[in-house]
Amino acid sequence: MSVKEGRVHVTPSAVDRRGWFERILAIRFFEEKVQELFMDGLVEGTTHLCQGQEAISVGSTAALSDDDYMTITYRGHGHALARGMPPEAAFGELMGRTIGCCHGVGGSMHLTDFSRGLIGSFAIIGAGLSVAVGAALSAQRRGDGRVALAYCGDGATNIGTFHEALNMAAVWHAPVVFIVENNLYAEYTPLQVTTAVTDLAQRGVANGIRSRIVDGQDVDAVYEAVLEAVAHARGDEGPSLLEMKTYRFRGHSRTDPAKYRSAGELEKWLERDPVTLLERRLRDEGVLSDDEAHEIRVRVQKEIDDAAATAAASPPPTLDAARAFVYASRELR
Amino acid sequence: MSVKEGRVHVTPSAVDRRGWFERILAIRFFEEKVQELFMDGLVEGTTHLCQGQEAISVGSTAALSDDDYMTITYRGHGHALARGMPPEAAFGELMGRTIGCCHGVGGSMHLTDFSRGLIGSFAIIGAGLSVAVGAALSAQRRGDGRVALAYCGDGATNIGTFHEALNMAAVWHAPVVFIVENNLYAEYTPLQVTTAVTDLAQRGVANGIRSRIVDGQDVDAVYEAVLEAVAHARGDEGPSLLEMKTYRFRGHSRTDPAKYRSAGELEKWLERDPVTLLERRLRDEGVLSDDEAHEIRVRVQKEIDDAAATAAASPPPTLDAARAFVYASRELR
Amino acid sequence: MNSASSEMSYRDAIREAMADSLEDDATTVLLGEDVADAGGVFKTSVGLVERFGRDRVFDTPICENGFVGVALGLAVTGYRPIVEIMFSDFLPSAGDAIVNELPKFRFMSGGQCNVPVTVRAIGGATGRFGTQHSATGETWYSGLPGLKVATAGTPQAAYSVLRTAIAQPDPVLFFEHKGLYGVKGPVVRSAPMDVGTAEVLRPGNDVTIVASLLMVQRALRAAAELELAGVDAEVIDLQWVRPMDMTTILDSVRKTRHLITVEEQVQLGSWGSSVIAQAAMEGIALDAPPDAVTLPDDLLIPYSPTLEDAIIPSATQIAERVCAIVGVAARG
Amino acid sequence: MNSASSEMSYRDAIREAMADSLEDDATTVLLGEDVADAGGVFKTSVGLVERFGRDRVFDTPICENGFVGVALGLAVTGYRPIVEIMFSDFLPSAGDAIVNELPKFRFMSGGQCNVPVTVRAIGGATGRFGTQHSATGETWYSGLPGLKVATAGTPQAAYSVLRTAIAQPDPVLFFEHKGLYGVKGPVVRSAPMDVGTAEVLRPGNDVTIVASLLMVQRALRAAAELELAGVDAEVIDLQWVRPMDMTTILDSVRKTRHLITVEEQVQLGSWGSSVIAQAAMEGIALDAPPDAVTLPDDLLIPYSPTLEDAIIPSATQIAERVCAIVGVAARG
Ligand SMILES: Cc1ncc(C[n+]2csc(CCOP(=O)(O)OP(=O)(O)O)c2C)c(N)n1
Ligand SMILES: Cc1ncc(C[n+]2csc(CCOP(=O)(O)OP(=O)(O)O)c2C)c(N)n1
Ligand SMILES: [Mg+2]
Ligand SMILES: [Mg+2]
Repeated sequence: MSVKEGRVHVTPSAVDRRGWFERILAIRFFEEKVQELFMDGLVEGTTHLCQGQEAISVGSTAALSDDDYMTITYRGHGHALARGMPPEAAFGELMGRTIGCCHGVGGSMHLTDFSRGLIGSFAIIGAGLSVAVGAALSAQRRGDGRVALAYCGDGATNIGTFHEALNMAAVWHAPVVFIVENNLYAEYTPLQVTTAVTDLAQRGVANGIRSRIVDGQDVDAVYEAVLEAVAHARGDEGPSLLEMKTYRFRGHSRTDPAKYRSAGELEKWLERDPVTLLERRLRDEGVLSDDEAHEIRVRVQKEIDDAAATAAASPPPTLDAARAFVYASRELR
Repeated sequence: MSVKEGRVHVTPSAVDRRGWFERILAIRFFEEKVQELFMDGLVEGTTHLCQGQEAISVGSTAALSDDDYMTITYRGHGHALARGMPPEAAFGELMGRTIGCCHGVGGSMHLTDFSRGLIGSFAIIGAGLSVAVGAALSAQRRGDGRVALAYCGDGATNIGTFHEALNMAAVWHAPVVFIVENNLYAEYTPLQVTTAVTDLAQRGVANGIRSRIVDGQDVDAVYEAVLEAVAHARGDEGPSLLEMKTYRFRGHSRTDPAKYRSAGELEKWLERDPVTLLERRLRDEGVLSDDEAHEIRVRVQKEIDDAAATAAASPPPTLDAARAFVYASRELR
Repeated sequence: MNSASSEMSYRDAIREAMADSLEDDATTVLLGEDVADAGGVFKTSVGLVERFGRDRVFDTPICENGFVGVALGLAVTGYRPIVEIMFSDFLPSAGDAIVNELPKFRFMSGGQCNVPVTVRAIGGATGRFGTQHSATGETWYSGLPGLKVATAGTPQAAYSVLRTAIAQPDPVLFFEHKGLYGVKGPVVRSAPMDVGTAEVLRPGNDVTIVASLLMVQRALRAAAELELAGVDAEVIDLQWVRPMDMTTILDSVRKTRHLITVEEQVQLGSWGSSVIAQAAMEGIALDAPPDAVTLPDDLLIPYSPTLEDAIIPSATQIAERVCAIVGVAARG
Repeated sequence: MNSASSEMSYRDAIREAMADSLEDDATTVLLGEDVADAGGVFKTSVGLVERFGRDRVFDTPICENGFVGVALGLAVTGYRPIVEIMFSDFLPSAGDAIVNELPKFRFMSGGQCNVPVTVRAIGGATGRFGTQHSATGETWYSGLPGLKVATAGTPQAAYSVLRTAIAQPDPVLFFEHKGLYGVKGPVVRSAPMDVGTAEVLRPGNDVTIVASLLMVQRALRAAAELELAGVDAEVIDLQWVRPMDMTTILDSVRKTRHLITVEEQVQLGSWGSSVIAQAAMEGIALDAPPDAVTLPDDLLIPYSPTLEDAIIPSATQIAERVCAIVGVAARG
């Protein structure tokens, strides 16, 4: 194993982990704000929130280098923010404004940001996985030590292209890490109604990929697992799949009251709220004082509110601007 | 386990197994004849022969009841003949004549025969698997005890829809048996170049399906394994996957000289020629005498030659006939 | 069957067409993502699993190609499946099953089987669903002999065209428009009809407007605007893209001597182009060149609500284009 | 680059366009099923892996949607992939990648990236490959803004259009025709050109024949037959379906006052319909109604050699249809 120098992260420092706390809070507050903005008619269409799953975004992106690649899904606000997208760029996109990361033509399901290695945000189930394999092959051919991280949901492991991506990654030894966020539901339908296996890590094994199950509510566990998988990929040791057991606290999308939950299920998972878990741990360890925690909450909430206001003040894109996005060549504009 | 009465076959009799020998010979001679017909310009386009893999067709169809369903592929001559399709109907199809099982509009890749439960013959990789699941669900809903058998190649286990079919079969507990004929190559490319695992049975496991590896050169072994899997499915115990290790003695299709083989590989497999293996075993067991074997060879060869001649005498279909196949409703004819 | 008309939303008409089909024929089944307990993402199958049971109304995993294949397997062994594709943008995910299997299956077998599968695809923009969730696509698959392709622009058509589709012995791709679900209108529970019939929704003498899906409603509103400008428009709901009712359309064109088509697709490869080409090939004399109102050819459907509204043809834009060809000034 | 012309088959022109592109730009890669060691099922990439190595020319598993996705990933991170789809009938197997990802990727990202992917699809009938291996399909995807769609009807076009396609910063779907691989002709190794240009292969004054792929060769033969009947046909190889060169085509139509399109697809949704519709919408005066020679609308492509030959338009049939519109008797 020849891990590229300076690439392996060490045990995260107290500073890092306080940063994680800020980030996880920012995501939580962002998502809550989105619900408000929906009520106010400032965000239209549909949106897929990630409350309950934020530890995965925060822990996994913390394990990456700045120039690594990521592909995410329609449920991608958390990943984009965790990767460092300014909240006004995310809000702007949800509101369809020029300040948005995709200048408002993408919308909630398409938070792409090439400047941060976030090379695609996919609204079609499973589509981003093979794209991540392609990005990983780029890095492999150049030998520049980058890796690609690809996220998908549990439901996505039933669509064929998921398996296609895994098989190609394994055959070509691509430096890619697949993260399956198993939140137990695909839209309104529980995992077991549509899925033959309970542990989705099994599906990595069937494609010759080392696979692990991870506690998706625990930022530290996520970080550790992804760090290891990323080092493995960077060291030319091949791809990994990490199944993160998690839960979404809200409905699938805006219009979903989530009546399909079994009694007590949500409550049980709320006890493992990733925000609370991290905060409690940092306090227990003395990394974060009560005052600090309070100060951070207030500050982050204000940042989110300000970002939403900034985004709302941005104009919508023009048709001419949108037209220029269709083709890169001059001929067809 | 509630196996429907009269459905479980017992140890095959000597008569049955002599029948298998006739059938395996018929397939072998048929495929050899096709090569001749190609040279003579009587068969055009492309064709995918199955010499070396005949034990799978013969052993597996022997384990079925008459009203069970099958879906096969472009490499399906053996399966169709083993299922009882008259050789003139198969030859006729390859020559594009009205006597063909699909009246000559299908061709070599499409030997469908609903009268024998052969409900589809697919030229697109993997496409028949989910169709078999659908047929199995029909049987399940009617409770009529039928099962569906779906064949595919090793290369087909890399296309997404393979996994989709397996997952659906498992989730719905469909009475279906998947047979993967692992002949080590997909067209001109060896398995390990494109496939992350060596034992494809692994891919059944990842979809919650009981899976087994079977010696695909041995008719008895194939029969026994399929019989067990079919009984399981009929008894409402769910789907199975059987990976049959096998080899094709000819190139992928008409134009392929098969130069990609490693040295000695073909020779090694020819030692396990399924026709010779069965013949030798039947002789060793005293089921077949030398004279009988000779008589059968001569007779079957003549049947094949006669069938080819009969087919060649049949006219091509008319455009009007073909037009009537497009839509079932009157309106569009 | 009740032949009296009742007021119903397009959404309810879809559900009732399925319910009546499920009721009439015990081999009819409905499958798709979230169609059972959840009643469909767009609530078009609410109550059906409770009424017809889990054997007949069932949820699938997310695997469009796979479950359309399953429908095919069910169809050729005695069932009559209705498959919901949640957004028509996911039809390409079932591309092989839709293009190579359903339409070709009967043909390749030499006519040995029928393939009574109805694929319902929910399409259309105006919902701010963004670039990957807003396509209609009714002509993408219309070049496939073996397939029938239908649409509905009114609650009545939602009922009767879908009912007809389900009754076919052949595969039908049926497009709904999510922007129409809330539209209400009178619905007669008609028995299955002939395929390939367009419907004249508003007779008129000055111009023939042929439209599909949401554009039907907008064309009707345009006709109301045009009336104020003294233009008497005939509005036709295309309904069947394959087979297409050229007789009704071209008879109308012969009468009005003006033709305009309106669809939520780009012009290249559109059904409108085929209608206009057919009129030209038949040498029908027009008083002005025909026109086609479509999506812009140089844009995809943007999320931004402002932009989405700008590119989907409005009633007023349709009326203006009609005025341009009939040669009167539009009244804004 | 060598600007002298050399005699070459269509197949070799395809290979040379790829070889020269691989040579010129080290980020160009080729992937697909059996393209490396086997040199492609139709032998269009023979020798390329030996010349450019396994990092740049590599075999994929059978998973069309997956490997087109991989090409997309390579493209947006610095590579310029060429993807071979062995039969264009397998494009639907890559449906999502072709319809929803490649064309929309740059747009949805707000112009953050280029998507220089060329998908080569090998299409066409006459090879007795049967219903699932004989489609061309050049208009199936032409309704997708964001994608460019190209074809080639001659060895020269095979070289220059493919070379141009590979050089694009945008995704291009390039159609070859397996019935043309053996056709020979002079080829100049031209540098990449502009997209969206049709080519006048034979100038003429009496009728404009626009054709694509194999039909280009048949249209040229038809023109030779027509010459004997005293008809001077202008033959245009369409080449780019999106963007389409309406200027060249309609200028020709204005000159000849007769228009006929020839393609190996059915008429509904065809590019021919769009050309005819455009001529009508621009009010171009013709001396006779235009015509479209296509595949029959009520048949799929049969295996039977007799039937396949009967339905694919022949040079003689094209000449007869031309005679019918220009009003002279065909000479058989
Ligand atoms: C090909 C395709 N089919 C269906 C959908 C509609 N859809 C959007 S999200 C979703 C559920 C996905 O579930 P999962 O993968 O578990 O991710 P989660 O939403 O739970 O994060 C479905 C079916 C889609 N976007 N793409
Ligand atoms: C979707 C699709 N892609 C590619 C092909 C072309 N093709 C035909 S056979 C074949 C190889 C299949 O290999 P395998 O599944 O191992 O079956 P075998 O031919 O060995 O029996 C390929 C790639 C196809 N028919 N369908
Ligand atoms: Mg989920
Ligand atoms: Mg094989």
